[in-house]
Formats: sequence, structure tokens, C-alpha cells
Amino acid sequence: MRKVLIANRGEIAVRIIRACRELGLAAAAVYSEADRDALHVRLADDALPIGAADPRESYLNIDRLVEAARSCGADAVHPGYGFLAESSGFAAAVRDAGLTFVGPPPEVIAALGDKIEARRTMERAGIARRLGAPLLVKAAGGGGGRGVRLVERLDDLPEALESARREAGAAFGSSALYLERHLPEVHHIEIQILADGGGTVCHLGERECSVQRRLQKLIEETPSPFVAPPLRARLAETAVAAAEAVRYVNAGSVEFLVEPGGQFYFLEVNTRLQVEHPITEVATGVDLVKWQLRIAAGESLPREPAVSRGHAIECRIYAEDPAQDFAPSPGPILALQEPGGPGIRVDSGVYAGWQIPVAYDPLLAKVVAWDRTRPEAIARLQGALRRYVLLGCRTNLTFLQDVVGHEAFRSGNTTTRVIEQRFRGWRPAVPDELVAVAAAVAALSEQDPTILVPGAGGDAGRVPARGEPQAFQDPWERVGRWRMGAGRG
Amino acid sequence: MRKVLIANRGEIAVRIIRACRELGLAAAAVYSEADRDALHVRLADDALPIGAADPRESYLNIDRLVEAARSCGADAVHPGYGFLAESSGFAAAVRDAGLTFVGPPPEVIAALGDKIEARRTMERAGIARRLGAPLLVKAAGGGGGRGVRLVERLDDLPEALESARREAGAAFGSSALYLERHLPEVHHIEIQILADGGGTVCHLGERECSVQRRLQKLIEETPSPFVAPPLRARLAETAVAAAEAVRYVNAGSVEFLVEPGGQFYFLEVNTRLQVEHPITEVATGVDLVKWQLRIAAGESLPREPAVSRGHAIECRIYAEDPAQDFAPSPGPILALQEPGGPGIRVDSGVYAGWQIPVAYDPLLAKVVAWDRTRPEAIARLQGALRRYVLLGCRTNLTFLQDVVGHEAFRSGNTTTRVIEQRFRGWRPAVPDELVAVAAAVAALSEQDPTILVPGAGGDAGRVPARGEPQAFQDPWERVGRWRMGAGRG
Amino acid sequence: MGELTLHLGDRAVTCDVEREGDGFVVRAGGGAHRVHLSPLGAGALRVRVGDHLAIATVARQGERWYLHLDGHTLEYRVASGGRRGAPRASGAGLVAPMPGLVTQVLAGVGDSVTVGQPLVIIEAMKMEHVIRSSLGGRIRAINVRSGDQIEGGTVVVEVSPAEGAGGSAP
Amino acid sequence: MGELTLHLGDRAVTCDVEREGDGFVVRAGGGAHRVHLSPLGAGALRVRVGDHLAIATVARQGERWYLHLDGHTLEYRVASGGRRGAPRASGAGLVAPMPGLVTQVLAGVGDSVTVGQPLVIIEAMKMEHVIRSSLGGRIRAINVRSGDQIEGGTVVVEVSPAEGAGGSAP
Repeated sequence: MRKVLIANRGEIAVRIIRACRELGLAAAAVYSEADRDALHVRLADDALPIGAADPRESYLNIDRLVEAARSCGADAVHPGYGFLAESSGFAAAVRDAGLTFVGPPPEVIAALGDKIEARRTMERAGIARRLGAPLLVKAAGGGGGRGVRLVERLDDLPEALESARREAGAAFGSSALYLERHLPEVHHIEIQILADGGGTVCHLGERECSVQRRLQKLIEETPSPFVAPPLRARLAETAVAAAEAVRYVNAGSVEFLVEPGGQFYFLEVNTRLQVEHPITEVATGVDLVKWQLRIAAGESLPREPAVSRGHAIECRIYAEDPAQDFAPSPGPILALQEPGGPGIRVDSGVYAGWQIPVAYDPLLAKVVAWDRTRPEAIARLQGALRRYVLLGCRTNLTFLQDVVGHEAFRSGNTTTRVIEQRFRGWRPAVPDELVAVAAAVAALSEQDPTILVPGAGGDAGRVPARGEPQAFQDPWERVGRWRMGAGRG
Repeated sequence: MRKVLIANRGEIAVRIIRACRELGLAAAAVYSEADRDALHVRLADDALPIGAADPRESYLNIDRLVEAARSCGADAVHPGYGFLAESSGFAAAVRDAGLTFVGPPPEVIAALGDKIEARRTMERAGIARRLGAPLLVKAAGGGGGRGVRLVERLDDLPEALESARREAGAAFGSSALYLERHLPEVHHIEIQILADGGGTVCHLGERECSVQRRLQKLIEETPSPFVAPPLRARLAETAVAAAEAVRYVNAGSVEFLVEPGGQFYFLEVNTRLQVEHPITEVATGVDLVKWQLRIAAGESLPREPAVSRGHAIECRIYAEDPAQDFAPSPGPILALQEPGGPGIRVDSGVYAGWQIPVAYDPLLAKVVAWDRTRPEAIARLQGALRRYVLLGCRTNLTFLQDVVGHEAFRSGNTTTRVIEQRFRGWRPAVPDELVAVAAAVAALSEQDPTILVPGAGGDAGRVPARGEPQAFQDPWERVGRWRMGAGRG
Repeated sequence: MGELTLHLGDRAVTCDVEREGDGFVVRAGGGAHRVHLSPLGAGALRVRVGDHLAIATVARQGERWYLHLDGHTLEYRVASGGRRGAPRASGAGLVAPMPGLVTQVLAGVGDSVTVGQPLVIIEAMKMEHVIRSSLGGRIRAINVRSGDQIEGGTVVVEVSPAEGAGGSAP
Repeated sequence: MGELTLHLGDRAVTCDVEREGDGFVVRAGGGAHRVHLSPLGAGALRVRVGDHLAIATVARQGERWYLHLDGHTLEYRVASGGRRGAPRASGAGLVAPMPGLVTQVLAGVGDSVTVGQPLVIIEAMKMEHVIRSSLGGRIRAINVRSGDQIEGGTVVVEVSPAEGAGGSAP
């Protein structure tokens, strides 16, 4: 393997390009018309245009991607996440073109992509008892608890259906029913797996991914504050068994829903890198992307197990407006200061001057905080979110500060419904002082329009002569840290 | 302990403020007239002016610092590094004011600050055989090897002096001699120590600090590629014994000079945090600054030893011109993009818009790269240095890229003379393409002076109408990564 | 210097801004704030409000201002002077909160609509956003068609209030 | 558009810059480079040189330009047109490479000096910097005194070449 085409965009393409470079592999980017100026294009050794902004014309177009790989002399293709990452057809097309697909074989992707087949496979592998979930049978026309049946075992379903149908018919004049999963307070937990071509499977601990909005993950952490060691061991054992059952190769994640009591249900296998992979990397010191590439190149996993250290939390930075139902907010990036310092990692796909395209997912970057303990990691994360400056579009940076600072998160007992339960109708605090500064900035700029021009400001670039009066009138007065009122706007 | 005054400035003040905040302690900054706009002032809970730009009037003024701590209600003082960090007088003044000094007791600082006394103490502790160094006796008027004597043991010195004096008198007509340390190719290696008030001392591995310029460290790494496990054990054992001998408390570093053959010489104990402490933190996961604060507050060290993982390298980013004998280069920071991503940590004391003061050390920031192996850490570091954008003053960013990429560094066999030996007369490469772009930028700006104004550029902030022609004429042509010629300017 | 009206999303705040020495006194939200500003370049400004010092980052694009201060980000537009008291036109102009593609228009001019009724669906960044009527009334105008690419802030539908409905209108 | 001279520290490069379509052709260093630039805002520019694409960061303060491109940083000043051939005044003006405090002046006007002789010591950022004569000759002027705070680029001492010494001067 010498050159890898990255069939993706955004922060994950940037991440993969860097991993290639660090392994001495050349990296080829692809880009749609909307991504001509994207960061991943800037960083790659090669960048190939693949079509229009619409993903179907570019990042989802198998033929163009394979042709791009061929034309630039790539001998491998990394799919990233999303787009074609879990398309067995893409994996097969890459293989048929004589190239290495950085991921599981197409047959494995297909087997796990078909949820019913996946479940049957798991049943055959003896993971059956953990499959399925309790169900609620409900009357379509109903309410008030009538026509509702809780089904704990699938064997009980036929009778429950019969019974509910009768009740519903009597109560509402309609016997139409629907089924829903009964998971009132549930944790979304996944186990990271690495498997090499020789059949060695290892796990790298779990990720707690319960904090979600719009059914999309927002904050992830490892270890899960909810998972005790015996449960962790059972989840990991199940995940490894699942991977072995399908002869899994490369990186993958086995997702579970876990009830407060510790009962867990196999959900699915993600046959690709996860967005939230950095928390596992930071905790274990294992570079998952490099291992994906190494496994694809035929390397074997090391014998010693990965040891996790401390606590890692990731926040996803989205271009969206949390006060308007998380409506996406593309726009130009007029100013950008990404946080750094001890224990902070930012995986970013943007730069100042870039125009966030309308065509794609609003994920801009991910902030990961690591520290020895969860409270310390939270403290670091809060500092990093507060230092993060991104002007020109709306982001969830303020929202995330409020979520991370909320007792519901700090307690560690977050379930998949925490955002809707605790942050419905959220609005950012707009302290009067902030408004006053905003007004003063506008007034000053009316007097001197150059204040925002780089290099035009203040006394920059000049050594003040001795004894020259300072522009600031009262520099020697003691000043306190900014602590604005917390009035909700 | 509830509030800590940080008697320092720059990146280390920023670092300590963050550690305080993460531990739930309030942090008070101090600032000189030249630092009114410095980053550490912006981040602290409180900021107190302490005097003029001249350090003697501010950061070295014990009375003003103690008064500042008292007036803001601080109950502890962290000295950082440099300035008063190794002043026993300052530590005593802090203690006498009823405040906690975050560092060793004044008596320990004094004992180790006096080098002769320190050496005697070490001798009494049985570390004697490792003290001292071989000497060269040389004729002041000489040359060609005449009048030169190598003295391996101090006992042999009188005879060597006599002998050399005679030879020199005969050969050069002058019997004047001078002594110099005979350390032709030497490594500068230090062991990090943590010691609590209960007498527990632990070490956190070594740091290789040989890459220096102007006798100041430039690049540090851990583990040292030169140190094999038996030598590491002996250095660590010696360092712990030295700390125990003086009843050391808090964080400190024991410095050694190590010859290629593995013989080592005790140099001194730094009774403070080192600039390069982050590499130890990144490798061990131990937050040294937080432990300084915890030890000062009376906490005990954990029983389990710190385990180091992978390889960490730090580069110091200085405002200086490596092509002009590393002359300092203060100036405004007109643009700043600090690198992030996997395995990269930047400890920075600057921000875009800030004017680097003339009065202080030119250290702007530190970039730390971590990875499992040294070659991988180097690869990450190179990427981070290349992504680092800092415009408005001269920096050593290009120089560092060349040093880190040089075979002398990659081989791992760096000694304290590597910069003078390999990079004398260094000049940055100035590829013709770079000059061409510079000229085109100037020409374009003559036509349109607004191109550098934020938000004024291109099609930012606007959704292009469908079918609207793109400004860029040939977007679908395949583009390669920028690879400029390597002509030396 | 007089009055400035800051438009913060769906609400407007009128501030009275006066020069005082080398700073400003801003009256807003019932309080008076002394604000000193020193531009440092590159969008950074030294800010002092009362006793508190901070560094702000400011950016501007056209009419839109962006301010970051100690973890808070404010997006605003500025109108100077007397617009404060200007009576708002009766009825509602429903604006797109984001740029995107109009995928469905669910009502026609003259239709009567109720509060919360979906009127237009736009799509951006792989998400759908439903624009709903903010009042009961009748549709006066529809300014977009399905397939249109629109900018954020575009008024997509204008609704007149139903007669006799929810009005403190004089 | 004609000629531009770029001053890069102690050397000057003259470029010939011509518009071609929406880009430039820059002739410098013996080669011709086709350069396309698209300002993206915030100091970022899309750059294309020949077949290669990159994003550059540019900043300017007064006469000084700064350019970052793929790990390279260039600091330069620009003079347009015919200054290229302008003959340099005979002798040397010794400039301070950095702003700082003049701590010692080691020679006087009229003194004869040799190459490498220390003339002025300035101090900045806790470091001393010695300004040495770049040629043998006689001191024509000393523009600073001990205690002066000077800017980077200040001509601190002017030296006339010794008669008959090292000259290709006509």
C-alpha cells in the first residue's frame, strides 16, 4: 500500500489524510464542486474533482470514486464514515478494481447491513438471548393506556396482539395497532473492536453515546459513568463474540441499548470508523485510523491488550442553532480560534475564510477533553468550549457549555432523552453587559471603520517611546475576570 | 487553598491558571505595564498590576507580588518558572506573609541554589562519585595540543597544572592556563521528580534536552532515544536519592550531563516546574501543575507508580530569527492558527491581535507531539509545525521543521552541540513559487485593497444561485499538493 | 451619539450610547454600563465593562456583526436612531432560519392558516426544516417556489392576522 | 502591471507581473509562474501555481507583508517599478534586526572600523544582540545613543568604505 484515496470530506477526511501522511502513505482527496476550498483538499497530496455538490453526484457516486482512485494511482480506498462507508457495493467495487478497501470485506458489510440477517447470524452465534427488545403494542386510534400491552418476550407477542386488538376495537372503534420498542430510559453504548486478517479480535472499551439531539449523537465519553466493570466485561465479550461470528476484519463498533438495570440489547454493528473514535484513541493511546490502514495492509494486531487511562469526553461542534430546533446554519467562517492546551484535542475540518457548504452535514469539528477523572475532564472541556471562537455562523458552542455544566450531565446519569427532557426551549443567556459591548463596538466602528482590519489596530507593531502616555486611561486599577449576569434573553 | 496568585506571565501563567480553574481554585494574575493585554490577564479571575515593564519593577519585585497576593485574598502563590521561581527569598517572603508557596520550602531552594553547597549535600548523600566532571587544562597562549592536559579525577589536578604550566611556558613563552569542562559530545538529561510533604518521592522518567541554541533548550523529548533501561534506572535512582537527601517537596527536576558511554554527572536540581514539563505529562498522563497545587495543599502522592506510554517531543516556538543568530523578533501577531488534531498539544501564551512585548523572553508557545513511537511522533510534529501559522514577527517555525526533518535529529543521537554543528549559517528555503505568490498577492492588493479585510472575500456568506458561473475558471482539473522547489534563498 | 437598535435574532434591544471620556456609556436593559474599547487588530478588542477586563473577538459581514466575549457569542444587526418605536407591520413575515433548498410549499396565497401549521419545508445540511405559521390568519404572499435556493433570513411567507384574532393592535 | 521589487530581509528580488486572464504571470528567479488567487476572506486566499493548489494566509502591516504557504513563511516589503536598478549608496547602513534598548555604543563618528568590529549592542527579550560592521571603513554617522528604545530596521550606524578597500565601485 502506497497511496490511499479518501472517499470522504470534512474533518474525517482531514483526520485520515494526516494518518496516511504519518504512516508514509500518500493521500488523495476527492471533492465536490461545493468543496473546492475545503480543508481536506488543501492538505492532500492529490485532490480529484468528482462532481456536483449533491452527494449523489459526488461522494455517493461509486463509479466516479473508483475512477478517481484509479486515475491518481491509489492502491487503497478509505471510506471514512457516512456516505459509502457501509456500502457493500462500494467495498466490492473497490475490490473488483484491484484496490484495497480499508474496512471489512463486502460480504461482512452486507451481512451486518441487513438487520434481519445480522440478527439471525447473532442468534446462530449464541448471542440470541440478548437480541430483541421489549415491545409496546399500542392502539393506533387510542390513548389513556387502553389497547396497550407490554411484551417482554417475543413468544408472548401473538397473544398480546390479539388481546390489544380486541380492547382497541372496543374502546376506539378501530382495531389498528402499532408496535414500538419499550425503552423508557436507555443508554446508547458501543464497544470499539479491532480485528485483523488473521482472526485476532480485540476490543478497546466502550463509548457512552447517550447524549443526542435529533437522534444524532452530541456528546460521547469513555468510560461510561454508568457502566460498572461486570457489565463492561459482558458487553465486551458479546462484542468480540459478534465480531468473531461474522469473521469481522478491520475497525468496527458493536452498538447496544442498555437499560438502567444493566439489561442490554444488541442493536447493530457499525462496519466503519465512528465519528466519536477519538475518545477511544485518547484514552487507550491506540490510533484507530492508523490501525485501519495497517490491518488493510495485512499487519497483525499486537498481542498485548490496550490499556485505557483516565476519562475522555467529546463534544461535536455543529453549525446549527440550538435555539431554533437545531436548524442548520451554514455561513462563512469570519473568525476562528480553536482551543488547545493540556488534555484538549480538536479534530477540525474548517478554517477561517472558508464558507461552510449548505450541501452537507453541519459537523464542523470535535473537541475532546481528557483527564484522569470525569470531573476533571468536564472542567477541561468547559474551558475549551469557552475559549472556542467561531464567528460567522451559528454554532452549538454556547449550548454545549450549558449541557456540560448541567447537573443532569455532571451526575453521569444521561440517557438518550436527556436533551429533550432538560433543554426543551433552550435559549442562550444574553447578559446586558454583552449587549452593551455589542452596541459600543458598533458605535466605535461608526467613528472608525478600520477597527476590524487586521494590523490596523492600536499600538501594534510599534515600540512606544519612553514616557509616552498609554492609550488606556486607568491601566493600574485592579481588574476582575469577566463575570456576566446570567439573564436569559 | 482557595485562591492562587500566579507570579508569572506568558504561556506558563496561562497553563497554571487553567490548572487552578480545573481544580476549582480561583486564579489571580499579575501583570506589568507591558502585559496589560497579555493572554494570562484575560483568563484569570483577577488581575493585579504590579509595575513597569522592567522585570525588576514587576515580576522580580518580591514586595509587590506579596502585596498583590495579600490584596486579592490569595492564600497561595505559584511562581511558574524563571523570574522568582528559584528564589528562596521569595518563597520565604510568601511563607512569612502567611501564604502557601507552591514549591519546595525556602531552605531546600537555598540549599540547592548554592551549587557548592548542593554538591556537598549530594556528597554526603553518597552521590559523590557522580559529581564533578573531567577537566581540560589548556594553555591560554597555546594551540596544537601543547599545554593541554585531560584531568579525569580532581585529585590529579595539581600535578596536571604544574605539568601543563611548564610545557606552555616552554612552547609559547607564557605559562597562563585556563580550565574547561571536557564534555565533547554530551547529552543533557533530566529526571522529573514529585515529592509530597510526607516524604514520598516518585520519579516520572527522563527528558532528553540536548537540542539547544544559545545555551537555551529548543527541542525536548521523552523517553530519550539515547538512554537504555539500565541507565534510566540508575539516573532515576540517583534523582530520587538526591531528592530524599534534601527532603525535597513538590515538583523538581534533577539535571545530568551524560556522556556517550553512559557515564553521567550530576549538574543541578531545578526546584521548580520546567518549561518542558508537558512532554512528561503527555507520556505519563500525570498533570504536574495540578500535582504541584495538590502537594502544596497537603495531598499525598498516589501509591501506584506513573506508567509512561509512547513518545513525546516538544518544540519551543520563539519570536526570533534563526537566520540572524536567533535575534529576538517582537512584533504584532497579525494572524495565528495553532495546530491541533490527534496527538498534538499546544501550550500557548499568545493570541491574534496581541503585541509581543520587547521586555521579556521570546517564548510564544510550545508544540508537543505524542505518538506510540518516536518516528511517528516526529511525523506528527512535522505536520503540526507545517500547519502552524503565525504572522507579524519572525519565528523559528521553519527552522524547527528543518531541524526535526534532519538526519541528525531523526537518528536520535543529538548532543548539546547539534545546532551549532549542523545548522550554522542556516537560511530558510525561499522557493521561487513562494516569491511568485508573494508578488501576485501584492499586485492583486494594489487593484483591490480590500482583499485582506475579514468577511470581504470571495463568495463567502452567500448561497450561489443555481447555474451561476464559478469565479474559479478551471475547477475540475485535478490539482496536486503544493510541493515547492527547495532552493535556498 | 444617540440610540442604536440591536437586532438579536427575533428580538430587538434599543441602547442609548453616549461618549464619555475615551469610552462609552451604554444604557440598555434598565442598566447603564461604562464600556472602554481598544482595538488590538485582527478583530481583537480590549474591553472593559465597569471593573471587568476581557478580550473580545469581533467580526462583521455586511450588516451582520459577531461578538465573542468570554464564551458568549452574539450575532446582531444594528440600526441607528429612531427605528426603535417604529410600529411593526401588522401580520407576520415568516423567515427562513437558514439558507437552503425549498423542497415543499404547503399552502397558497389566500389560504387561511392556523398557528403552527406547516407552510414551507426547506432542506439544508442533510436536515429538513419546517417553517410554521406563527399566527392564525390568511396568507398574503408566498415568496418562494419549490426548488428555490434561498438565503437565511429570506421572508418566505407573509401572513395577515385573522380578523378579530389575537390582537393588542390599536 | 510591470515590475515589482520584493525586499526579503537583506536581499531584493525583482519580479515581472502581468495579468493573464483572471490570473497573473510572474517572472522571477529565471522562471515564469502562472498564479491564480481567490481571496476567501479573513486573510485566506485560494492559491494556484501551475498545477498546484493551496490555501495561503496573508497579513499586512504598513509596508510589511507576511505570507504563509504550506509551512513556509515569507516576510517582505514591496516596491513597485523601476527601483530595481537603483544603485545602492556606497557604504553600509547597519540596521537593528529587532526593536530593543540600546545598551552600548562602542564607537564614535570618524572612527575607522574593521569588518566584524562590534559597534552597538542592543538588548531585547532578555538577549543581547551585537551589531557589527559589515565592512572596513570609517564611521559616517551614529544615529542612536545608549538608552534609546529603537524599532527593528532602524539604521543605527552608517559606515563609509575605506579608500581603496573592497570596491567594485566605479
